[in-house]
Amino acid sequence: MSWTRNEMAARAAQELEDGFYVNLGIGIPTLVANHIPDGMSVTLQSENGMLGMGPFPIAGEEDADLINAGKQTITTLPKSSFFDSATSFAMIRGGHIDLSILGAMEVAENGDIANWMIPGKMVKGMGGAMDLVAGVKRCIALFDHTNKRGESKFIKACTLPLTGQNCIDMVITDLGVFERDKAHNQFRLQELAPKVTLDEVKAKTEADVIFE
Amino acid sequence: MSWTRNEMAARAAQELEDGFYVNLGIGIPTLVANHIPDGMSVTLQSENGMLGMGPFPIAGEEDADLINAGKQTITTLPKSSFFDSATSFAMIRGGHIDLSILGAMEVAENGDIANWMIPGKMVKGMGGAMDLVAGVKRCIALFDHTNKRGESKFIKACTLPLTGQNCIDMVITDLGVFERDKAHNQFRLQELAPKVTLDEVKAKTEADVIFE
Amino acid sequence: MSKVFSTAGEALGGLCHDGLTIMSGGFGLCGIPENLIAALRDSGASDLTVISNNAGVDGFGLGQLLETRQIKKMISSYVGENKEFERQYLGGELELEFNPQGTLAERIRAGGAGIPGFYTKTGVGTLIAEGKEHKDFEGETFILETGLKADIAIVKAWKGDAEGNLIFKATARNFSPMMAMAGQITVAEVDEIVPVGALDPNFIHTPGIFVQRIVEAKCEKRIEQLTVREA
Amino acid sequence: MSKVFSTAGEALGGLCHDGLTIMSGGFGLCGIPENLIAALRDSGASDLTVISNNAGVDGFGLGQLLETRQIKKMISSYVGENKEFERQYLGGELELEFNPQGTLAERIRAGGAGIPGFYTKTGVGTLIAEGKEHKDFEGETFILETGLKADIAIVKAWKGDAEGNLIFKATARNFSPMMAMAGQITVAEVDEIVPVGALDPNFIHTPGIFVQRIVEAKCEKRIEQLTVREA
Repeated sequence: MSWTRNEMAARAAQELEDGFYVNLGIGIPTLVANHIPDGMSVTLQSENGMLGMGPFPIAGEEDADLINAGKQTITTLPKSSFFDSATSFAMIRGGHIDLSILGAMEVAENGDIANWMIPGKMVKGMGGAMDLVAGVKRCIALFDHTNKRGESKFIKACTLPLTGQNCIDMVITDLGVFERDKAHNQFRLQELAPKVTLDEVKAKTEADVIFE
Repeated sequence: MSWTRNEMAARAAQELEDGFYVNLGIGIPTLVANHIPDGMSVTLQSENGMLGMGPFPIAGEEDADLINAGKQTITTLPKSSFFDSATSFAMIRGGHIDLSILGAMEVAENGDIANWMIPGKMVKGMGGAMDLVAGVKRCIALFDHTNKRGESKFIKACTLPLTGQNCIDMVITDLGVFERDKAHNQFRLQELAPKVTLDEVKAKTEADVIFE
Repeated sequence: MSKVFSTAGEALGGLCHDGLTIMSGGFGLCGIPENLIAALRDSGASDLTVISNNAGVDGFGLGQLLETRQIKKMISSYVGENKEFERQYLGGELELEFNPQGTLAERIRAGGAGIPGFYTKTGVGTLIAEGKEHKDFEGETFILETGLKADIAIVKAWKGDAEGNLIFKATARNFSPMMAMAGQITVAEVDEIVPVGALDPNFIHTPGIFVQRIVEAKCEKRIEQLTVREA
Repeated sequence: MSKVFSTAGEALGGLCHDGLTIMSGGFGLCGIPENLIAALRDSGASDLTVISNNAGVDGFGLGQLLETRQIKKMISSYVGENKEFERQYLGGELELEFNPQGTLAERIRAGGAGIPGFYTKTGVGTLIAEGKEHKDFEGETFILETGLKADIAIVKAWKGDAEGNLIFKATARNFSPMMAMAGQITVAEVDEIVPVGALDPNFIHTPGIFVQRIVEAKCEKRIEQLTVREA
């Protein structure tokens, strides 16, 4: 059985460490916040200008002046701080954020990622994604291994316009976990989802990955 | 009679306008603050991180955490704000300060100024002077027309290392006032101190200045 | 020479002309200068270049200026919430320049701080880097981005005083402090104008030097994604 | 993994080595991390490059590290208050790099913000511009300045909490917020550690992400130029 979205998020949460400052992208990455281990102190950054993002508010307690980067209403925690966008991206670009977990349309075997634009379709914009992949210390891409047509999204070279080059350190899909091996400059299969076979993941992976 | 230091400061204060944000250098320029016309709102910036500098404190009310760029104890005003050095010099470099009044060792006829370094002597540093002359909208140099040996300090070309080039808009000395004529790119005598003769100021000015 | 105006329309009085470059604060609909945007629409000024992280939604925020075709070009990082924007853009009626969000924020700060250009690694190897100068620092490649300025910056703050000192609330701060620095003329609308001296000088986000005009105005403050949890 | 330490010496524990680059906050003696400077002296680490706007006075502040010859090089904008500094510099025992004050502040901010270089007009046509890349933007000439980082940044704040959030008082803020960003490890000494949640999130000057260690310590706070007026 491949992992569900929630299981993928739970697996990604295992990459968190105590004291980490983390930026979570929109979509599946947002779910990672639900799996932070008890007793572990992880501070979530929202790139619109907040550290220490709290949970969604109880109905009636929402504040239009307090949203996350997905424009959802949120709350503060005792440790929270607010700042302007220049300071927020100084944190990101300056390498102060320990971990970014973000979605992807394609990830290439060299660590390139594409997740912002499909030529011919209306382009909404990259938002903060290019800053995050370029600046954050460690980037994990969290995405379904194949697209709706069954084609691999973990490929030899990105076909879509890049969000960043050579910046993804780990890939987590519904089929397994792939860690970038710095020495070989290549991804290596680290873990398979339950009941997913090596043959299946090999068949669905276009990227040249170390499987042994 | 040439102007005293205090009269020079008073004359410089005539260049202030209502609503101006002003940075005053150390020495004679500091005295300008004593001559701000009643009813005129002028906000003094201190480049160590303050707008709305108030007067010196009453003895016993000094605060070691509240000083000006000359390291003197000062006070706040109701309109005051504090900020960091990067923001302070964003104001200066970004052209937000209307007027800077500063001392000079030499000013040249092309608007160059030297006021930070004498080769062979111990150099204390330029502090914020280079930023001020490069960034502030209008710069007035306030200095004695001649040095102790009677030599002109308003000269053809600076002999000392520059603080900034082509940046002085007005010269006020103990002998008179010289406004930079933008059209001719040349200083023009605008006003003589009482009982100072045209011949005297001509004799003491090495710079090629328009006197008529 | 008071900085205080009675209405948003008066606060923009004499400033609005065709062809201006306008910066408008806010992230999504959070912290947008609602009343000044509406006043800008009412001014009729057109052929505007608007620098703003987003483009509002249909009929609200900058969406109002899109409906009236007053905007010629947007410089933004994300414009996904606006159908009219999409229609005009796909129809070739609207120019669009995308900037990575952090690059946009830093370009605006740079413009206000007298910095005409800076190097960043954001966007290296992407479409964003095309045509831009590349330069290596300590073996890594960066691209040159330029400072951005505006004829007018319009921002929304929480409280302000007659000196133009501003404080912002929560994440409504976002781009506004930098835009206030980068506007030739900066106009602020605030929830509340307080007496000079009421704001603690240690905690002023935008010193008055960056604000030329200020108006107290009531904001609707729409929420784009109301998201709640079980009590 | 607590950020809170009991003494300045413990707060620097394990960090001090010969040859480090250290940023030290303060303007004159205002806002200097007195206790951390003393602890750095006690560590005996030498061959230090120190980035600080000033160099303290004889026997106090960074003057303490000059007396013990622990400083190899200073990067500053003004060093006029220190005879021992002058003696070592004129004797060729101390390297010195002058930066215009605003350039120094911006270089430190840039280092912390991931910006390896930026252009400024400050210093064009002066000794400061020699050997630096010149570039024209819109007909005006600017010089390239580079970002500065440090192995350790030591700063003094007013209040802080266990998360590392800091607020500063009055003009004691000066260079410290940027240095906190530019230090690989930033250590803050504060007048008072307050409980997490006691600082208003709207008014935190330095978010905790920039501060790795924090210690409460009493400062002497010497005044360099006591200047008063008649009551």
